[in-house]
Amino acid sequence: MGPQHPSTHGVLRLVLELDGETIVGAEPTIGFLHTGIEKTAEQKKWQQVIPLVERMDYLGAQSNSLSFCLSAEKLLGLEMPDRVTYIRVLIAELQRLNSHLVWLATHAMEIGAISVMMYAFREREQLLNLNEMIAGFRLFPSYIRIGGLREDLPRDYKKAVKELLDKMPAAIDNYELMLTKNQVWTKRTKGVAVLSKEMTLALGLVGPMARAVGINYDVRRMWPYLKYDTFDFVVPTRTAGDVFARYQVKVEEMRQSVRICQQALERISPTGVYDCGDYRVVPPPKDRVYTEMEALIQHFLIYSQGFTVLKGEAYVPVEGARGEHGFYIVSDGGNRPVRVKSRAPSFLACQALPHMIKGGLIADVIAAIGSTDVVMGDVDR
Amino acid sequence: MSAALIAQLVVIGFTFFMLLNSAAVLVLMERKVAAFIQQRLGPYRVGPWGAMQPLADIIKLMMKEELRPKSADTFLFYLAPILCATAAFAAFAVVPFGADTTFFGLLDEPVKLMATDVNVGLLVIFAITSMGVYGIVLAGWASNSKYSLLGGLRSSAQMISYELSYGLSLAAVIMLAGTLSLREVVDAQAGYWHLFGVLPIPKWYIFLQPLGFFIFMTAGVAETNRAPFDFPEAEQELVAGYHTEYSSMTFALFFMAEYINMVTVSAVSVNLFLGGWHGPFLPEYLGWMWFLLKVFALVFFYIWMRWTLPRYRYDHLMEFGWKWLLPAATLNLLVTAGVVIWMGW
Amino acid sequence: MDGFLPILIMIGLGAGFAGGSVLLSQFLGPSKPTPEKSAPYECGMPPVGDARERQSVKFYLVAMIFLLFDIEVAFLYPWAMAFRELGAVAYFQIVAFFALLVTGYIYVWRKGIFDWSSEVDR
Amino acid sequence: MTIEEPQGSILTTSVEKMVQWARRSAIWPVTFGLACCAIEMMAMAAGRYDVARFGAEVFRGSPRQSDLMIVAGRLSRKMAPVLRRIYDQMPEPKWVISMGACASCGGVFDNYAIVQGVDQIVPVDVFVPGCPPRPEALIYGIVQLQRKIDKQRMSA
Amino acid sequence: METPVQIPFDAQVLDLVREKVPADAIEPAPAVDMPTAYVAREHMLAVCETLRDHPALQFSFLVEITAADYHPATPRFEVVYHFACLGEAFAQPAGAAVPRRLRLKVRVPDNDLGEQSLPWAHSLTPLWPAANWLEREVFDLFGVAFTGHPDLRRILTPDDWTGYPLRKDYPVQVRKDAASWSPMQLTVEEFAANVRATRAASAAAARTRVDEPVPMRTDKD
Amino acid sequence: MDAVFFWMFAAVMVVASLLVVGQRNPMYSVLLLIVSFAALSGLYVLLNAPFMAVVQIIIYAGAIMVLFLFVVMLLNVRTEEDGAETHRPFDIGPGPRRFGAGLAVVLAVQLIWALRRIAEAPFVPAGPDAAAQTSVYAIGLRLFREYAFAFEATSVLILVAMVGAVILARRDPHLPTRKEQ
Amino acid sequence: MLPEPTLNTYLALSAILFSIGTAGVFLRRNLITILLSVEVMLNAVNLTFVAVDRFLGTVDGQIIAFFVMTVAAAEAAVGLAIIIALFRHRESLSPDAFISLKW
Repeated sequence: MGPQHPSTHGVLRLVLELDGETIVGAEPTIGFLHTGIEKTAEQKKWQQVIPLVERMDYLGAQSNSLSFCLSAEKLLGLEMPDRVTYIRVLIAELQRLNSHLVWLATHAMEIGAISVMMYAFREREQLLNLNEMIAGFRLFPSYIRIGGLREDLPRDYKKAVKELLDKMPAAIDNYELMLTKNQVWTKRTKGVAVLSKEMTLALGLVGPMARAVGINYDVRRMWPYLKYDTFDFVVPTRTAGDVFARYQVKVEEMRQSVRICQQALERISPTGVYDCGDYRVVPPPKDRVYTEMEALIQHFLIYSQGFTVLKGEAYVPVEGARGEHGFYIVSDGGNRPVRVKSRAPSFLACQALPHMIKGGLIADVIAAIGSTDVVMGDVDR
Repeated sequence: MSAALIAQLVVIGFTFFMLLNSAAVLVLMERKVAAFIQQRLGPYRVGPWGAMQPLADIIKLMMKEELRPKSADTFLFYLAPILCATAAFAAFAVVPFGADTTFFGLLDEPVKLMATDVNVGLLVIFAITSMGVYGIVLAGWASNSKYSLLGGLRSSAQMISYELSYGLSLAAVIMLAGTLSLREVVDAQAGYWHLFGVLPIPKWYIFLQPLGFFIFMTAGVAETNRAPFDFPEAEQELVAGYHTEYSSMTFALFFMAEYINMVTVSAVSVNLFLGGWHGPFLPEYLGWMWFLLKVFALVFFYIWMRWTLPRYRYDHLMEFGWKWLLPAATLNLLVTAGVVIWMGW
Repeated sequence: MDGFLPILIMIGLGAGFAGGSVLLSQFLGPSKPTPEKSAPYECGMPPVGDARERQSVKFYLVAMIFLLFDIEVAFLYPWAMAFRELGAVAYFQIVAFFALLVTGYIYVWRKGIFDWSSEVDR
Repeated sequence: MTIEEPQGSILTTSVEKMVQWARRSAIWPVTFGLACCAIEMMAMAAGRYDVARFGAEVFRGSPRQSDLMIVAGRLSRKMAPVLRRIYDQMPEPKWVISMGACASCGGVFDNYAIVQGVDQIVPVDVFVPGCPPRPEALIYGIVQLQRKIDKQRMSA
Repeated sequence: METPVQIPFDAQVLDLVREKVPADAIEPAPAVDMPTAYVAREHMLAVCETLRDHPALQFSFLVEITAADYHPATPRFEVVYHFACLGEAFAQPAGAAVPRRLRLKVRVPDNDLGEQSLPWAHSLTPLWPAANWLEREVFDLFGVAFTGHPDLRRILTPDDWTGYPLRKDYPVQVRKDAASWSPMQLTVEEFAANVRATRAASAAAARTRVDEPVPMRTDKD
Repeated sequence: MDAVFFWMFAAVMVVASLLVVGQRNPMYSVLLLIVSFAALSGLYVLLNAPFMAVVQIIIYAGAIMVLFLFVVMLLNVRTEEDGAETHRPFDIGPGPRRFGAGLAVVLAVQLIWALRRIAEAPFVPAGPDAAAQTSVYAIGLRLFREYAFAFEATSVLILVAMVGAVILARRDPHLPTRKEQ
Repeated sequence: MLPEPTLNTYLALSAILFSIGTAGVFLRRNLITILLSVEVMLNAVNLTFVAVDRFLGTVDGQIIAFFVMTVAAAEAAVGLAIIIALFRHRESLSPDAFISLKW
């Protein structure tokens, strides 16, 4: 059987060996979106890398920049004030919501429920509106920076978020109404593309994929960053390990994200700092730039040469929408990274595809690909 | 040429052009209803309310380059869509769409509002539908492409699987009506039952044959390859199924055939189960309005289903057809027969 | 049988329209064939091998069962027309007829012909 | 189609007008999403932007049935031949919209892996800038394409 | 901004690993984020096996394999491995270990087997199937060959690509002809052969159930 | 009017049947046979047997031929066996076959000759019993009364065919096919 | 004007068709075509039945033709199954390939 549709889920190509309609072998071919971001990042100054990494996993853009910033801040030894941390939590969870919505939309569309896609995109548009509020950019706001945030939250932002969050549970119920108990949907997803617990971890699959087989691993719980240990949320798990379990886990995660967002929203004080205040990394406030020579020079240096990062290496994982996501970065003490490497959950999910679909039908391939939620930008980088 | 003959020819021509138009109307309706369901606007730029959209589509397709893969079988490649479209048109020939009319006294003898009334009308529909399979099989075969071939085989296997239930649910209605002519089936549904002596219920067979109606509609959806049984066209798995290699007008013919088949199935089920042109408030000679209304209601239901339900997986689809629908249709038939014999309906 | 003439006319109209529009489109549309255009579509990959590989025998089995049941359906129509007159005897005739067919149906079911995803029969 | 004969000219121009109108009113894109821009392309089809208004919502899986290729996202060197082949398999008349900075000129990715501008591979009719462009921008691009089609003469 | 605290290597891990390999095979190298150590190239497989299977360690999650190129320096490359133990979430039947993370690095010199040879390291694919693609990626982008890898081919770049893009001496932009690409990364016959081999191997494994030692090859193939 | 249609259908039928036998591509053979059946169905209509006409289409053209078509597609036999016959579709091969073909011609000649000998027998014009003849109702009555036993026997035939075909067509999992040997 | 068809015309047509079918069975070396030829013969016979039926004004001929169709269907089902089974073993459709009773 020839190559699969390169335009189904990004530009993945699967060479399938079929026996009748059953798949006996599969060989994914990737790299059709290889962008060389890691190479390009080595040429950029630290802060300039952020827009690049956001374009890797283009559905979870801000979890990319978050994990990159966390790694860099680890190297720099920066501690964030609480307000920054909570805003980051809010942003990260909204991003997860966003990513899961797109996943639900495409997954449902590929199985044929086109209207679910339209509904999911409706809510997503509001999330993108929030992005626009903070940065004027729909997909890649580059709002999270090394050393804090780009600027303070805009006025009415919290109100807008709150409005959306109030709407979300009902919207999620609505999707579930169309899918969860739908005979057609359950038939197509239950018992499909099952992976065992051992195989899942051996293949390096974590995140929703692992939680769907009962591996109760969530970076937010096990190695809390951004003070996630102070938040009240549940890590949903299932044990079936099939497409339906992944669907359930992700839908439940959406609900939990809403909860976390609500808590974060309460904790964010109306006014306050939005960076760590270390002027070697963040530019000094404008009024000081205008009045003080040192501040002006510092401002100039940061924007012309960039800042330097201490020699060393760091890898700080975060829980992205698709699983553990992190950046391994190496610095030689200069103003540009020596090596930026993203741990891409999609890459490993892609690798696991043949194991999942072997013995299934061609139609299951689509359900399997959809459930892994691979983002080709993340796979090929 | 007698006036009756001319009237007959006029009716035939009218049927043909109405079918053509209904395909266009349905294309627009599908897009508008889809937009409505998905909280969009749908086409509105092309003509008033987007009304010219189908026309634009068809002219565009007509003016497009016709591609044919080099390895394809030329003759069969072009034959397949023509076969599909022809079968779609022909099936409507025995479907009545209104009561006999004299065109407001224009004619001496009333003319039947159908292309022809043969005494095996229902079987003709069944026969012509079964010929539609060839268009699809040949399209798949002639294209000589993997997607098309598998898509064609699957579509045809699906169609023949559901054809049985289709035929069996037809038989149940035949038993009740005691005729094979659709016009007589409709006439058998005139009038009312009076529940508790007062509440009038139209004598439609849907009330006697709810299961039969369900089976017929389901099989009809599968026959027309519509969602949720549109596996053969599932873009994600097989690109576009048997018509992957078709472009321009040949593709449009497949498209058109699908919509006309939809109309046919709806019209037949209206005639069989929903009392055809019979309905309250309107005089008999305006019965075609009821007919149109009912057909459009069913078509709307089709479209509604397509944009709401996910797609069946192929094996589920086959299993559903063989393991559920066929036994259900058989049982329905036997029970109906028993009731008719022993309870004397 | 004049009743069938309109069906023939309808077939003629349909075929004429379909054939005519295909011809017209051939005539009207531009035509710039290239080798790429006339290759089968494989999602942007060069095609590999001949498409007409052998297909699953399941399709045959389904068509075969369809054929045999189709005969049953065909027998049903005369029966459905006449069974009021024929009465209970005919009912039991058809039940006996069905019973044998159902035996075959159960056999085929047990053999897994309807289980499209099963591993056997390829 | 010459202008000398007035009658023929009127006929041909009105036919031509009609064809142009039909072509621009029914632009069916081929589903060809590459990267981030593909997500915005999907958003364009979804409720808020609803490209269906222009009759261009029929995304076809097969290039044989489509008129427009929206190159949505960065084009890697590995993908380039695939893109070219799909373009080649589309029937005439066909158009290409290059969506986003990466497709148009390589964008921020001026490196070894990315083709610096999809116009090196296929002829592009409309470039839509942005990284990624907003759906409105893409719809504007489609409207521009419609204008372009209006001006195109029918090939005799 | 203070200098970040360097995290020392875990003593327990160190002791347990040193039971299996010579003491000088593992050399702690403090880092800011997690315990880090250099491991001698020859002993990497043995170390990893201990890490994965020892009941007190249970580093059953291979997080990441990557490499870094420190061009003028020698040894030029470092292959970096991240491991994690998930504690209760994924424990051996006997009981769970403490959840923790670990980074191991292997120094890989360039051209140590002659002028044209690739730098090499041992493949972890026999231990973690996840390593398969990760190592292919490192091979593709850095040209580090992994001995014992079942299927070492390019993965991200086209099959006929020359050079290893993420090496420091590789230019960021190369003007290349976009069409320089062959249709399939492997032929149909090769693919079928692969599938057959996998099937035969799994059938053989099912028959014998003998854990054969992982074949170690010192020279690259 | 009927005569025109008769000769038209008859011509189509004969030509299509000839081509069925003469075609090298089994795909076309099958399709031509469908054409032939359609013409036959037309003849049935002319013969006042509309029920037979539709059943001819439903069973013969719509089901049996689908089966043939599927088999042709499944086995993927594009043209006849390689070798001599690709050049000579009517290979008058070894003795018995040649003899058989000769007999077929003799049969045709003989039958037509015999038919010429008996008197012309024009059809009685459609009389009062013609309506009964065309009605499915009449067929049903007679089928389930006089032919009741034959009808029941048919079901046995169908059952046997079903079981037999399933047994034959299913691949015996224990036997390797030639390809794998 | 074309001559009105009589019973004899139908019978002659049937004879011609039957001969075509017979010739096909003997001449062709493709099992599928041979089966198709058999179908042609069966249909020729059916035509006879229906024509005589029309001549006699009864429905018995139609019923017999109906039974013939049933037999033809059963024959096609089993015959094609045999062809599939044979093809699996010999990769050939020529009857000459199957000369031994056992393989």
